[in-house]
Amino acid sequence: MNKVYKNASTAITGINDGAVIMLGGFGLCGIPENCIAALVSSGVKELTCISNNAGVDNFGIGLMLKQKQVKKMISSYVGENAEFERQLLSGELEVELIPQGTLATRCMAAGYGMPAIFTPAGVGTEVAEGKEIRVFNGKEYLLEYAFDADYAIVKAWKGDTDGNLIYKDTARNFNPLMAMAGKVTIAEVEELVPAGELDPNQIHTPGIYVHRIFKGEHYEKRIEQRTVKKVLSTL
Amino acid sequence: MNKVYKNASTAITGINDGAVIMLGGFGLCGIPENCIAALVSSGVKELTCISNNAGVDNFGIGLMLKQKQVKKMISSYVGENAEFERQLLSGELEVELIPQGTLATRCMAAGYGMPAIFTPAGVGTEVAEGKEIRVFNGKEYLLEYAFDADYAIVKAWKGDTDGNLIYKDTARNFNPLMAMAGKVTIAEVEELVPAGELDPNQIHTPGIYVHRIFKGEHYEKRIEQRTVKKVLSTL
Amino acid sequence: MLRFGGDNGMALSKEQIAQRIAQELKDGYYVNLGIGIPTLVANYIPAGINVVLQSENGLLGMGPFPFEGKEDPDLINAGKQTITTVPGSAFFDSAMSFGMIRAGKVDLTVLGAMEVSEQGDIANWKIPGKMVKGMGGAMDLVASAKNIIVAMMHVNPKGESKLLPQCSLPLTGKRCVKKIVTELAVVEVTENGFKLLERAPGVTVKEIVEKTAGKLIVEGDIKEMQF
Amino acid sequence: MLRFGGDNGMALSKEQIAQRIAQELKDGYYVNLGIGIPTLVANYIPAGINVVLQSENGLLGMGPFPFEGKEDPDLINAGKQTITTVPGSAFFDSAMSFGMIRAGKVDLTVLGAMEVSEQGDIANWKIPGKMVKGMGGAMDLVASAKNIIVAMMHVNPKGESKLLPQCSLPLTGKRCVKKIVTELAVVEVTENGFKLLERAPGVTVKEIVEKTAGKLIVEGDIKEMQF
Repeated sequence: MNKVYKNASTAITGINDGAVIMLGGFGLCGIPENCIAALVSSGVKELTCISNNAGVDNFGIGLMLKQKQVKKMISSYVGENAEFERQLLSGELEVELIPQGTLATRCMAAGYGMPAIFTPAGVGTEVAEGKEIRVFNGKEYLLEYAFDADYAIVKAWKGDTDGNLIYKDTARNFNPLMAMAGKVTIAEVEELVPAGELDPNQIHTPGIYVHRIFKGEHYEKRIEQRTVKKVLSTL
Repeated sequence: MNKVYKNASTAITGINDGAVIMLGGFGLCGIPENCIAALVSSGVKELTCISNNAGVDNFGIGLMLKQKQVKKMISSYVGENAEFERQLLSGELEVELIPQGTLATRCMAAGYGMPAIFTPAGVGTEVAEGKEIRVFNGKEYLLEYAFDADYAIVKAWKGDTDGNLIYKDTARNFNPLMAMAGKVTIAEVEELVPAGELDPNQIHTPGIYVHRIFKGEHYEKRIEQRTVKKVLSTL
Repeated sequence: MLRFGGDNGMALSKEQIAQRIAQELKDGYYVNLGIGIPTLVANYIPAGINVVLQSENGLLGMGPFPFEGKEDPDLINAGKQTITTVPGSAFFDSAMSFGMIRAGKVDLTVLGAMEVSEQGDIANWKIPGKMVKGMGGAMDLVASAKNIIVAMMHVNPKGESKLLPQCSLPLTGKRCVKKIVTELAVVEVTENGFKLLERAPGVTVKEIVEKTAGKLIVEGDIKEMQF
Repeated sequence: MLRFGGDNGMALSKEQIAQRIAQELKDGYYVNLGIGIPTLVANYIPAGINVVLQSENGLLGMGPFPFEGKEDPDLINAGKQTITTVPGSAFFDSAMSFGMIRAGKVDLTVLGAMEVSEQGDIANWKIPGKMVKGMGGAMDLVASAKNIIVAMMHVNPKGESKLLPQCSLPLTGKRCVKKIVTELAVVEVTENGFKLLERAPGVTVKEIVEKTAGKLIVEGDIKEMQF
């Protein structure tokens, strides 16, 4: 069975209006740039996007927001995006804010076949409203459900033709979790090698979780907060 | 803060009679041989051991059983051990059998600060007796609790002085999960290198989970079921 | 390649049971094979079909046994046998291994059984009065797998049917078995009980009916298995 | 190294708040530093003390900002700033990152706040009527951390105390803050309310009492902070 796709536009086949999709990345770090561009080109709309952030005005998921392709964002932090704010305040866009660890763990739960998890994050806050609270060892936890996503779109550093993935540095972030969580998982990689060339001990996402893979192109890898030693001498 | 210990006998300091300890390994693969030998020498007793298996008669946890150091085994499979069977039938030894995936996930839950998890394993069987059952999406799950272990003892392939660990092949098994789950985690490694020599992208167990580390010696790595192509031609 | 043999005259050999189960494989399947007859399935993967074997102790891409002298104690399968890997393999910990099993990522699970009920319940881990060695990963597998095929003998050494109205032994899992392949027959588990799909070459429907204690639906002409 | 300054005359500068918090570090601590003043704590780690910085986007062993031209877009902190690593670092996914936070493996968490109540409740993510950007990892951190120190100004720009009987803003977490370091004081959160531990050099107890809206316990002689 061939998992290798030619490019992003063929790999996103089947993502239709109204789909629930996960997108890996933290800020603009480790985002699936090629698939986002292909989704923008495809014109698909009414999407529910599960992603830690919503990109910036002219990059990342921000590009999809500009085209009004997103109906709902499920994120932990959505700042740094004027168009996002405009759509939100005008009621065009729905947002569900979720603590970052809860977001990550709800992805993992889906990939691990666990229907729900317990976390203390949000206890005593508005995040807990309407949620089941349970006490273990004297501490309160919220019951949070595994995500149910049609597609997961992730970006890895290296991948092989069997779908095994390796991430680089903090570009790993949510990618391995979402890779496990999609009914269909699409991976774009900087380097695509034949099966057998990656060290089996170094695989972060085993190929069983990955249904489609392609070699991405022209990675821009925009930096959101460029900080260098010249700016602040010690840290 | 120094995490590096000289050898197994110093690294197991503080494991006293009645302790609850986790021991990594699957069968005899990836077991902490040095620490087991040190525990045998120490004469500590009344231990509760959480380990997928109980070793064989003359190796692994079997060595501790022979010295009657174990009060209770919590395992998924305890065959291949005549002394084990004798102690069990005579009532000297208590055994709690747990499905293998439940065992693994209860370790992970401890390391991930999740007080309990849901799993379908054991629903409708005697494993479910007395346990809370909950239905999600029409399927029944058991509520299973995170383990609470005083010490976790694991074996890794490579480690560094900050406690970062890398495992080899299927010797990984329960080791990374137990490494996360111990209040005190002791790691023995085949190769111990200065911090900075391991690739940070390849670390399986980040050092934050590891409190003590030492270079193990004289690994025997006994094979339980030696199977070679001469025996069976195709598989 | 039709081979007759085995203990029951015209019935299938263990190898043939494995060979018949191998016909259920589809290209791209991720498969978990239990100890015993299920392990033999790997020997009969049809040409043109690529499957990836999962070993629940933490490996995708299990290969054949190693050549003598090439055994690696760090590389074993769930039966604790020394093995090898194929290109594209990946190692992971036991939580991820059972995570992918629970999440239904494994397409087919083949395992042995002592008893199967007409509801699809399975018993294969415990015999009251005998030393209990444990369930290992069997309860996780049967509770989670999308498609479970049982490979077993139709009757036990005492001649008693292993396909029962209700299991008499402690259960490993409930309502999970989809299909059973024995030395005599291929049987599907349906909502209305066992259903006979195929019979071993030369084995009569009458013999299968006699050796099946649970309700067995026999509809129309029952074809012989093809090899 | 005693430096006076900051907006409030004798009060501490932001750097001095960070410097005072750095005195709470112990050798071997794993520490998560939030955005703003907390980030500055890394500049004042006492000699002989080794701490490992955790960044919740998936890194243990965060180092200084890179030299110009050495920025790597794949290597950022939770504030999305380009960073470096120190020897002994490790990368991991966001689930493991918050897993270790929930499991209490992070010894100290330092973060900013808009309000803290005398019960240790904290509000730092949402202002009704303003665009809500989200809680990021703050709710996970405050719900799980063993030891949370808040770094903030004692009063807000309108001159209102940020140490309150009850938070007026939506909470980030309940009963979690252990200590507060402001430009005026070090305050502990006790079962009986805020307790004044230290005052900034030259700042009077009277000023601190006036600027603390919540119950403030003042017992005996309140020492000046030492730098």
